[in-house]
Amino acid sequence: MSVSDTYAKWRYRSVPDHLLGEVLSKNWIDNAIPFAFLLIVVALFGSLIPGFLSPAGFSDLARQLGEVALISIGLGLVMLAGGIDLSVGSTFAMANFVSLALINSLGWPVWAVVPAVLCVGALIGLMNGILIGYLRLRAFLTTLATLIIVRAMVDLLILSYAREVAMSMTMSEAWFYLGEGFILGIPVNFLLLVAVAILVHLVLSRMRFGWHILAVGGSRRSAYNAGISVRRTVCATYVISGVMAAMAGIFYAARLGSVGPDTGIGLEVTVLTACVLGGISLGGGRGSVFKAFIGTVIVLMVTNSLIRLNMPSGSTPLVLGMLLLLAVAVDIRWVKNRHKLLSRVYVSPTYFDLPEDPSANVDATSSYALNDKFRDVTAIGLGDLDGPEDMIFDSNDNLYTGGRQGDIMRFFAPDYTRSEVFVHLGGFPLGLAMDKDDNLHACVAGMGLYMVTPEREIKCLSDETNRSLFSIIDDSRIRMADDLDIAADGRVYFSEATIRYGVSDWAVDALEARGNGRILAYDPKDGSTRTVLSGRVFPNGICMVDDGESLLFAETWACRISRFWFAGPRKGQVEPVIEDIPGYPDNINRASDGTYWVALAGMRSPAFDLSLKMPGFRKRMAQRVAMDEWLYPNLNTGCVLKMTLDGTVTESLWDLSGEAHPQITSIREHKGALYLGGINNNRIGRYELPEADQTWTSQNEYWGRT
Amino acid sequence: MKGILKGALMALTLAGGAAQIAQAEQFDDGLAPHYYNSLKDKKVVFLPLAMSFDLPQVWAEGMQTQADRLGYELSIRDPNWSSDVGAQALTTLISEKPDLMVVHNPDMQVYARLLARAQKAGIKVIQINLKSVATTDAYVGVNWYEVGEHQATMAINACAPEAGGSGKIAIMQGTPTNPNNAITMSAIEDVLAKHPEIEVVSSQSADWDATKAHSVASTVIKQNPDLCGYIGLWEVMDAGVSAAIREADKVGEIKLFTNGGGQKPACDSLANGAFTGYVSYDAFGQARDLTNAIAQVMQSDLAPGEAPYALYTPIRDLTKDTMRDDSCWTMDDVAKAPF
Amino acid sequence: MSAPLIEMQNVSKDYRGVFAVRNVDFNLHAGEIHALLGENGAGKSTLTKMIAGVTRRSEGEILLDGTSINFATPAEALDNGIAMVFQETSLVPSMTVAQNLYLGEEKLFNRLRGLYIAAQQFLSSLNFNVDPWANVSMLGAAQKQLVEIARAVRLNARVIIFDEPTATLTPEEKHYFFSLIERLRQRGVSIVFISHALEEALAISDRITILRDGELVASDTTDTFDRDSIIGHMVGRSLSEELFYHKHSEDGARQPGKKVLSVENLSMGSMVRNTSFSLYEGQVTGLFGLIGSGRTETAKIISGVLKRNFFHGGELRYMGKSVRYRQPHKAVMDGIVYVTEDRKAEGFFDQMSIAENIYMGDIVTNPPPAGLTTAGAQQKITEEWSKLLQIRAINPNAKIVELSGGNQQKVVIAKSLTQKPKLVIFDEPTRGVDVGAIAEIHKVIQTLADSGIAVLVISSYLPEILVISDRILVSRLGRVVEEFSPSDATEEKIMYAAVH
Amino acid sequence: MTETAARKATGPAWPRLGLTQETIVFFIAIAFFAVFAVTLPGFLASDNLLSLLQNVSVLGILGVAMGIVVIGRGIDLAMVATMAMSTAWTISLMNAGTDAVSAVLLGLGFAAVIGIVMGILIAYVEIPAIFATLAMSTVIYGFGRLALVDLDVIYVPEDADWLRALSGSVGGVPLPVIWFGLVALLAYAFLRFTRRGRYIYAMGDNYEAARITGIPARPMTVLQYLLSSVIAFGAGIITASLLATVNIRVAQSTMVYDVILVVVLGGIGLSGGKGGVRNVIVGTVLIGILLNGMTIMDLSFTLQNLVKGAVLLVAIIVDSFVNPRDEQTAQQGDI
Repeated sequence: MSVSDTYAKWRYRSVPDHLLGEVLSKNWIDNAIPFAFLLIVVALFGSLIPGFLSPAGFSDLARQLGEVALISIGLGLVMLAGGIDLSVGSTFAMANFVSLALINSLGWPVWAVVPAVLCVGALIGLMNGILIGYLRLRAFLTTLATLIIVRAMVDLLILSYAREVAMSMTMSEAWFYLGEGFILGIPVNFLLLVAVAILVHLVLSRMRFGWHILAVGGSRRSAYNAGISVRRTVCATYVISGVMAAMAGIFYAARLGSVGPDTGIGLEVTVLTACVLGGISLGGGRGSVFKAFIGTVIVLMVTNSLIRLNMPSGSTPLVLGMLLLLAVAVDIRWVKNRHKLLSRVYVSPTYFDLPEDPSANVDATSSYALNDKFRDVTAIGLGDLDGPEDMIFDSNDNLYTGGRQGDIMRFFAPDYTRSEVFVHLGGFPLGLAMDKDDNLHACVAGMGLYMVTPEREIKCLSDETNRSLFSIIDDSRIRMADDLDIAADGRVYFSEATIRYGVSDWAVDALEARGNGRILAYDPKDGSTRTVLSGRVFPNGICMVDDGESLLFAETWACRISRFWFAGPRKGQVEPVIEDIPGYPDNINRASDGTYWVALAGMRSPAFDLSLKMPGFRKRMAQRVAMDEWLYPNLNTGCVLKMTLDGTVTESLWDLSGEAHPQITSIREHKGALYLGGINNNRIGRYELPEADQTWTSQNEYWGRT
Repeated sequence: MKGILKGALMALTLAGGAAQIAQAEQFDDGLAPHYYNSLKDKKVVFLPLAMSFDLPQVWAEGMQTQADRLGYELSIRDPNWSSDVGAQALTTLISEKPDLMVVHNPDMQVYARLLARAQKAGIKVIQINLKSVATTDAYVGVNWYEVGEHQATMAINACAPEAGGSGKIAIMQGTPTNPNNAITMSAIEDVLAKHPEIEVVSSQSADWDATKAHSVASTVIKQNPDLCGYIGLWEVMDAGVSAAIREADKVGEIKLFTNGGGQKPACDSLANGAFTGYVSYDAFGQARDLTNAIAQVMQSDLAPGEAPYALYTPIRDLTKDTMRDDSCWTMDDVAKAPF
Repeated sequence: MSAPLIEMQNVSKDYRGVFAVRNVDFNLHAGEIHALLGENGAGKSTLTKMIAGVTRRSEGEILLDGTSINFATPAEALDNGIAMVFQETSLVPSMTVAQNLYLGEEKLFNRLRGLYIAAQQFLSSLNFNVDPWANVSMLGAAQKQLVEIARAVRLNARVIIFDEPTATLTPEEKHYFFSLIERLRQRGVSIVFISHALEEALAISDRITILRDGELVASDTTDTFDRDSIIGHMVGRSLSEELFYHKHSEDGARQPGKKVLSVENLSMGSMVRNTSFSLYEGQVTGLFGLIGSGRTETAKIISGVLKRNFFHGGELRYMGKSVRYRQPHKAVMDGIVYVTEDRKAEGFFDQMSIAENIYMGDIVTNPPPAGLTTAGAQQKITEEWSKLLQIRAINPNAKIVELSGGNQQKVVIAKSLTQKPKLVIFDEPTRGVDVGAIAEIHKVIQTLADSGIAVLVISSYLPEILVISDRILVSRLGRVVEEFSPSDATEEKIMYAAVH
Repeated sequence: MTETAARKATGPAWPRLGLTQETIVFFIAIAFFAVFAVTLPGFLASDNLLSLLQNVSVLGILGVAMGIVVIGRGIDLAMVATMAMSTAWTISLMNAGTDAVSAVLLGLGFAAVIGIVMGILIAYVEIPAIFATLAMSTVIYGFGRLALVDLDVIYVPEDADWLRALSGSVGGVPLPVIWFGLVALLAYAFLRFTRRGRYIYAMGDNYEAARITGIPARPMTVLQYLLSSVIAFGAGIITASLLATVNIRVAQSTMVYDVILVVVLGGIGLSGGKGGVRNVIVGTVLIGILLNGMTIMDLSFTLQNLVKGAVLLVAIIVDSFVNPRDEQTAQQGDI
């Protein structure tokens, strides 16, 4: 092995390149930029200010966050729905004044003050909401007007009542608790903030109302056409924003007890800065609670820290402004390029060293010697079929096969000239199997594992497996169920070729040569599905071994067939059976003489084999060359092998001319004939096996029928 | 130079105890070591409204001089006019535990609770120029009510019909909700109530902004051709009023009475007739009061807030006639003065 | 036939006195595929939008199962089993496919994983290859259309209205789509199918209704129509000449002149990949490709609207020298103009008059003396080009938005041609243009080529490409993959190259 | 196809005789004027009317600058900060003994640099104008506070007579009004008669179309912000001359909202491409009449704010009824 090979091997084994693409395809990655900013800010000030990360420092920040972040979340919601609320600062001031007036001058109890003030906030929000949502005024100008109006009202109130409010002081313990209390050392209002944040997050990500907000912000017209009440949704966001600002105002009032005239002045700019720094886009649709929160933390940290550093007063706005510019500039680049970057890095080839191709130097006596046995293969359903990847027989010898259109076709015995659409499943049925009661099981690409009873009743057996803990891709879904076989105890073992690609682009998986596939087991007893073996290279054909505790499976791009024990003393072990197949093994099925048929979907080529050792080359190819010019494994001409359980290949059958049956992805021996399927074919091939047992059927043997 | 001496003298008489100590620094007279030790290596924090105007700059300059002399560490937290930021800075300070805080209140309540908390946490607190409802170790600054009284009296004296005026005056307020504005106004109203012959034709507010003051004043002046006097509540804002008077070509005819910290431009304005009367609360003198209060509070072994006291700044009415060369100070004077 | 499911009686819709639909009787039976045809602006969309609750009728009656309806919102229509798939895709780009699929129908609280898996099941069962986890903004036009279709199907509506559903689909996707609506019909769903592609309508519909200028001109079973009669009804006269303007040299294509532009290995993200081709003077080069095949992006890179990759972005040689335009300004000054496919979004200035629009093009390349604009120059240049392009407007100072699609397109073309270009790129020049104006626009294109200008015409309409090009390029997956001369190009060959 | 048919087909026609916001505001202004003239003694006095104009002339000048930017579909929230800091620097340089010409040139240069930086951020870095200018306004203030001036209020030096002369009067007309008129006239000519003026309309109307038409959109964007910053500097100098002081706290005040108010009230839509200098004048005059009338009525500053907010609200509500925005055509992100 050359040095560069060793390096490539080491490099691609140790660095999980594929994670980058997977992370980038996640929606939460949008939070990465603001989060990085936060880390930078914390690191910077943490090193500059002693005691910055102390509990006391945290508690001070948390107390303030419990006010400002509430408003940020409110404004964030408004921005998500495509609006803007400049009036939050005034609402905040109004709430502050009203709370103090109620509790100090009028002596209301706390439990009455809080809802009353929230109502005031809601009312101001409602005013905005009606004007902007229902009368469809422009948000910027309208809330600018309410900012001025509400501020003027606050000033008038202060002018008339400030003295009264200031002179009397409440002694309510509950009130002070709101402003100064702790639970487990954490400020009360911060806990409330966390609760609100979680609630709003849940609403946004999972609940109807949250989706409506996202939809209205993302595209007003689409939301309207989808039957969403745009006006109500827009209005509601302003009401929420008003309530949030009022809530913050209550905490502020409880903390400081001041009706000062400059309360909340310029707050809208602070909060807007926070939201934008967090990455909530103006104009709607993009953003999250987390972003609003992070943005607020950054703004407050910067403001407080610069003051603590005895910086002259110009520095805070200077730094905040620069930070805002930087954040927006980075965010714009990010939004523009994330998609591009994703498309560049998602395909992430790795190093794979295939054993030498045994057919490269064969002589006529080798079991891989070319022959033309398939020249006389006859065609079934020529032209009616579109992609019969696999076929299966029921106990009445009728033949079933799938097709690209999502139909399961039934060809009637004995001559298979008559056919009907058995059922329409949708998707692309790939692997088929029959249980002992003639229930047809099908692996459907994109959909999972399905069962069709003889009465044509369709049942979805499995479309979800267990989510593994450390996978970035949500691997609970089943995208590419490929082939299956049914164990004696009724459990269905099926392969999922790859979790990284879907029906339309599964071939790209070949470029990666990574173990992206897995084997799943469906247990009919409790209807559950578990992943039993993962990290395999495009696992494809599955075939039970007679011992009842193991199965054979083919890994297509790895050109090998392995045996997996799912029960018994060797449970969980995998042992290779053949590792140097000259082509790409697809389905495996039993033969009448106790051996196994293996379909090779295509033959290896030296060029592609070599490229597997050059991941960098494949990566560059995927990035720069048009998709249809990529180097793929050859999947045009293949053959059928016969092998024994110990891995000896005894025979191979070829179609040299490529006319009778161009591509073979599956084989099925049934009553002395070999049936051939192909994923790109428009027919099923039938090849007579004169020396085979003319009554043998796989099902009968397997299920012990005669 | 005389001004400085006079200011210093005033401060000395007000804080008699401190004056004695200052003279006796060479030997242990029973107080000197205590005096020096009580301030050496202490942490003093100044929380102004903002550092960008004359008053805090003078005070800070004074404190810095004193800090250099006595070896305490002075740091300044500048919230730049935001009471929210100021409150937050104060909160942070409470957990940082300096020895003394000098706080310039934006209004009477916003810091009140925090100041009480700070004292409870063992931090001594001096408030300056506006006292909050919470009482702390010391208050140094103006009695705004007095300022209002002086201004109103000056205006009445100039504009009353018996003095030959039309009896019509206008008032230019800052932010009406601002407490020093409110207190000053109530003083003015109280005084004017006793003088029914004076008519207030306009009492507008301009948010401490000279531009707004200018446009309001120019309208008022055009509306009231026989206006006699204008009372303004802050010299900076009143630059707008004086510009309006100048534009209307009524300099001297309309008399402008304002207040401020007594920096040089005020005297210039008096000299060129832009201001007719000026109530000065002498920020320079306040700086001396403040530094003395610091020394005094720090020497006290009592718990914070146990023996509060106040040093109300003596105020001075200046006019073109009563003004002398040393009536106003410059930053240079402050920098050169001992504290 | 049974009683119609939906019956529109004498329905009209006007916008401030201007009728979009006038006195139309239209009915839809259960389980039929009903094609609705007409020129742009004939009122097809308005008519169906009244059924779907997007707009309200001004006059007349709409009966659903014999009871009068007047839906105020799409939500109400959906409740009554009427769903509409919109032409202007009505998905929320910032949300995922699954969220869009369930939008408006979502539960109060949604379990995300179950929802996404259900979405995947559903999409796969229709053979639509769309990842439910993907954000809609990342999808191509065809995939968006598929999601829209899936959404309408998912609602289990009794009536589904498809507004130009196939415009962006590949042949394979169309195939799946047609088998889907066939299955829907078998389930008894009624389908209204608005289309531009007459052949499609003829092939799959049971009945055809044709609108013209907001009025119904014909409605009958499909077998009573043929292509010519449909066109006759659509334009209101039997076309004495062909729909398209032919090159006058019937004997063959124009020969290439000097090479104006050569494109080598141009790449931009995943949209354009290593594409190479050349353009010549005095020739119309047709560029055919399905939507999403990177043809518009290629054109925009040439004209500086988009930027190619910084590294490995390939090479552009214009008039023999290598160029890299970062902004269209430079390209326009060099004589490359791009006539957009989306004239509303990037073609004209909708608050300006016709004259101002045209003059705007002129002042860019021919700065007026001292930089001062004059009304006289504006009038002169407008008159000149209005005559040349037969822009029909009452008054050149009318707002451009008052014009029909064809005249708007002519204004956009005039604006570009005032700039004295050497290379003109027309992107879908006749999209949304009235049938009558198509030939006129084609004529302009030919005249340009005759005068020695290099012309590139992008179109996804095969007959158009075949009839106007001297040379045909086909693009697929971001690359020009094939070149044909018009004499040996056929629709089948071109389509094959564009797909496989 | 005839043109009528075409129009029918394209649906709703442009409102031809409809009231525009400009006319609505104009009528509101007239109404206020009439009411004040009748009810307020002295309101109609030519002295008062001139002072009315003078009081809003700086606002008007800023409005013209903002108008130019808004027509080009931008917004300049940093305008007031630019005005305050560049003027403050000029004045403090003069206080420090720099000669007047270089002080003014430095201040002007500072304003120009700000404008160019904003233009670059918006045009080249592609930061949305509202963010870029919002952030720039705090950056300018912070930078100025940190590096250029350390006092909120800077007094114009005693000997700067030329500066004071800028706000004198000519033939009874206050100079600021004439400056406003001059700026408005120049802006009008620029927008109306020059190629670049048309570019600004085109860019505001349809930015993509403008780019594709070959308009040098990026340099033009820079030009817009350059213009607005330079005009803002001029407005600042006039203010300084009027008041003999510069107050930099105005940079953090809500004054920029007032400027937007004037522009939008006059009917220049924030979505760009619409309106002109006339709209700014109408908006400015309305605000002027209101402020003047209320001052005469001796309404408090707070109450005046309330009325101002209410009038703005009424104006946009009335506009929304007269020119309804279709839910369907309401632009995304059109805030």
